[in-house]
Amino acid sequence: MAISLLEKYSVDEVFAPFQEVVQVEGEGVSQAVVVPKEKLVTIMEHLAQNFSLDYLSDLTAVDRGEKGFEVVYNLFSISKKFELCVKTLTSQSEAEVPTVIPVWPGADWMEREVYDLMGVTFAGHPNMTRLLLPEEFEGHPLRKTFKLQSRA
Amino acid sequence: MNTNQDILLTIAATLRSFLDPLLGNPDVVDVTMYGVALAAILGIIFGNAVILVWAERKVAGYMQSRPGPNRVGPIGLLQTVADTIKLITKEDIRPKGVDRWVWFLAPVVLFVPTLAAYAVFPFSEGLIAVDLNIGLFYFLAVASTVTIPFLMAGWSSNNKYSLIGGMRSVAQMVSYEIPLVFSLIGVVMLVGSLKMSSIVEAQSGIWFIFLQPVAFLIYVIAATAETNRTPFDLVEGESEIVAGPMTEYSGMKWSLFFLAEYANLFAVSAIATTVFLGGWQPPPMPAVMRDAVAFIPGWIWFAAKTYFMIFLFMWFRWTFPRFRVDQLMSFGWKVLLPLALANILVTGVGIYAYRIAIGG
Amino acid sequence: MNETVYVIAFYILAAIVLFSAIGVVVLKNIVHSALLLALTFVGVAGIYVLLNADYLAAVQVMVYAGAIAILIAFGVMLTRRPNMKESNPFNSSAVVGFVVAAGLFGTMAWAILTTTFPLGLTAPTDEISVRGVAKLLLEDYTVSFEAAALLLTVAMAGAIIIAKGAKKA
Amino acid sequence: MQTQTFELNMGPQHPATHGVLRVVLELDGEIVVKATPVIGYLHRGIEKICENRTYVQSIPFTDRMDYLSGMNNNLAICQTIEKLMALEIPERAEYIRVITAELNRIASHMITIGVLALDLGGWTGMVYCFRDRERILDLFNSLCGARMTFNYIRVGGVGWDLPEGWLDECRRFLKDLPEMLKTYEDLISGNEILQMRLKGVAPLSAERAIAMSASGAVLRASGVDYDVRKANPYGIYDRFDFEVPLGTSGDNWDRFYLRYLEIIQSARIIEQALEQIPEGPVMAKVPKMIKPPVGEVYHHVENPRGDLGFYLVSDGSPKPYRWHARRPAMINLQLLDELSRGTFIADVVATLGTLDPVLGEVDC
Repeated sequence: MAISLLEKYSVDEVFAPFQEVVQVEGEGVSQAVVVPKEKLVTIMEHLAQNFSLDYLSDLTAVDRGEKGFEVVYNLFSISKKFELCVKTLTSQSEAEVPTVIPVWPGADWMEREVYDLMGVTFAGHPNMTRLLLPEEFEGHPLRKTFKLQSRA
Repeated sequence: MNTNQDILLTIAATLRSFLDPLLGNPDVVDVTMYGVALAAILGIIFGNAVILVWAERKVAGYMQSRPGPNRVGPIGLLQTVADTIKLITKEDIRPKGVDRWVWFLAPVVLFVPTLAAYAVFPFSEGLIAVDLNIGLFYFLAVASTVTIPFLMAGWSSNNKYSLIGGMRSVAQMVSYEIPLVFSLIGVVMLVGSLKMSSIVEAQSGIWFIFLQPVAFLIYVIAATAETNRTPFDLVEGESEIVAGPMTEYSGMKWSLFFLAEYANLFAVSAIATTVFLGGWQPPPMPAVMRDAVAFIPGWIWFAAKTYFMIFLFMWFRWTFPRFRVDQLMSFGWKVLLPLALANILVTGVGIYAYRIAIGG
Repeated sequence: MNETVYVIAFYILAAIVLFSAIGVVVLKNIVHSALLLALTFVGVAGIYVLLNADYLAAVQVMVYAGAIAILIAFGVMLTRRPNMKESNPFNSSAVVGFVVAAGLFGTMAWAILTTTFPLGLTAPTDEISVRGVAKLLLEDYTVSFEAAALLLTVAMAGAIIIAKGAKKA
Repeated sequence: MQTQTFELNMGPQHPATHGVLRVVLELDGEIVVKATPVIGYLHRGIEKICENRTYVQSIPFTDRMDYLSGMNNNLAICQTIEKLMALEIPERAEYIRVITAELNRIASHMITIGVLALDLGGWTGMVYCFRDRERILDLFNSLCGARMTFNYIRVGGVGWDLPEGWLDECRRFLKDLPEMLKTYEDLISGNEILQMRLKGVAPLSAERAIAMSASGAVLRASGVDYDVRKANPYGIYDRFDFEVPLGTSGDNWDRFYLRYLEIIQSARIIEQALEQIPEGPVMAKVPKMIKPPVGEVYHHVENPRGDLGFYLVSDGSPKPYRWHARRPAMINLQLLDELSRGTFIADVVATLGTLDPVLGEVDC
């Protein structure tokens, strides 16, 4: 059975070098670590190398309205069977976080999908274009501001 | 000569004796009889295609444990008729950007060598349109031009799938023609003649499949490749290049490709029958039984053997997956060709040794 | 064969050969030229048949129409041109070309007219064409036949090396 | 010799792209220089639609994502919602879920194997796979009246109990399965041409597979022991004794043959479940209107195509605030470019077949 990394190690142990910037949010199944986006890649590298969270299960984003966009990374360790949810926040106006492709190349299409549907750009992504929607599509449908058109 | 004359030959003789007084000039009668032979060959091709379209589906159904066509007519026998009507009535689409004349001519040109090849098939004793001295070589020469229409269709369609298919057809057919020709040389060496009737008559004692088993194997493989059938159907390769040169064809033009495919299938099977399976002669059997089956005309034996070969090709098609293009080429050049050459060498040495042995 | 049939067949074949040969030179689409070249070869093969040289005719079809013409057409089709209609442009030396062709034609006509052909020496008999060719190639001219085979093998190897590109060691 | 590459647009209408996938191939002769998959032709905006539906209403949409493994998708979304609500479900329902999910996995793998054979030109193998898959679809049909879009697994259990005689029918299928597998071995995997076509083509290293977030048979073919049923057991999978087949080189052959081996393991699981299945209710007490507590959850299951995950955010209302699916087929499809480079056009088709995308899921 896989357990959360935070059940095995304390937050202090895991995030020793970044203690002051990391927050733990939620409880139980909702538990997640929130990191600032400036430190995102460094922390991710740290997690991948030192805690063998080598597998990026999922990458997505949530529109939190006024708070901005939350980019959610679900990590897994294939060898140690840990899981961990990491989040980072970006403001509504900026809507940009650094890419994690250097850590997990498989993030390529997931980031493009988030960009396509949620409108969060990933700085440093080699090909930041729409994935699913046509190039000429306007807007990002998964944003809460994007209203579905009613059927005629 | 058989004492009980073949019924088809009787018909031909009757026709000739009927035409003789009517037309007067014996040369005109000759030309007319060639016309009749041409019509008969066309009849064979079309009739054969009708049977084969149905038979292929039935065989496929049998191999895949399903009934196959069984709605149109008894056991689906009229399926081909229904198909033909569908194909004829279909809209004939000419895509924009095709090279009009070349595109239009390709399916027609494809039919010419196929038709020409039938001229030398010995359907029975004396039942052969033209018994050329170089019959077998004539067949090979004519068959070698089949590549041109595929190339024409592939290029003129202005479609990349078609072009790739045309390229593949050239590579494949040119490569497999060489082992095909070489596999037949062994037999030619044994007979000492290229004449179709001589080749068949030389097998009255023993069929050449027993003297040249390797050559037969090479021939069957190369012939599968020449007719573009699985596992060598790279020219069409529907899961890779959609339909190759035929991608842009529809309706009647497409059905001409189809017709030519079945005509070619019959052609290579007929050559296998002639060269390796004793042609029109009944299988080797004791003299008593031979007399008992003497009433069966030669063309029945010929057809039976040819359809057996066709069944074999269908069996291949519905069993094997397709080769990849590089595997196809290396198989042809690195396996089949050396094998065919070795077969020729062994045959030559064998003939020499046999001559010394019987020469004393 | 009947004289009339023979004459009719000859003129049809000659017309095919001539017109397709003209087409090879005149047509602006090089692929059409290449395909007409194949037709020319087939027509020439037909004339061989009329001359009772059926073996030569089959060789003509197999080698020229079945192999050479295909390779030419194949090569031409694979070169990409933006506009196929202008792929076989007339060059500016049409006049010079005409003069050279006329000169060649004149020389050949002169040669043909002044040669005395020994007619009716031997009538072609059954089987003689294949056997005769085989005897010539494998007995009288064995050395040159083998030399040609070797040369072709070397040429083929060379062509493969050029096509694949020599591997840098 | 100086040559030019050319571009070939394979799809969205093409016999072997498994739907409406478009692959832009840059070719040097027949050798692939670059293969760019273009997706989105089947995008229906399921994530957005589900944010405007209740939790229960989102279950049928999962049937239409990976339409070859609807049961597994139903299972994934229901378990995600249950995890969010901390719901316990009855034993019998758990067993029914395992049986149906594994049957669906067998059906899905049969298609994968058969369609790959078809892509390589072997029609007959495909027909036999489809014929045998029909047995499973008939079972599902008698269970829930649908052959592909089931909506049978519900939040809190399953829709209704098994019909009478269903378990016996299921046992009969399992009894016939070895013979079916023998047929596939004879017709498909035992064929030398097929092995020649697949072995050594498009290998994928274990490190690269992990880095690219590959999952399912694609990942395990490279030798990575990661099967969610073992690595992070959900439901009652920890009670069953089964093996996770692993490949060695991660080439097309491994990816293909692994599916064949997985069918055997799935059959083992079903056999054990059929022995252990208890009597009892099949539905937990679930309120009519499901309103999970505020929170968020990521849950993943082993789908036939890989690691299918759902990420749900609840704001306490009857509708999910965010409904996201991690689709294994889409993430595996990323590998097509690097696996195809340097291989032939025919290999692209084979590689695509072994990556096994279902476009309904890729585009979502």
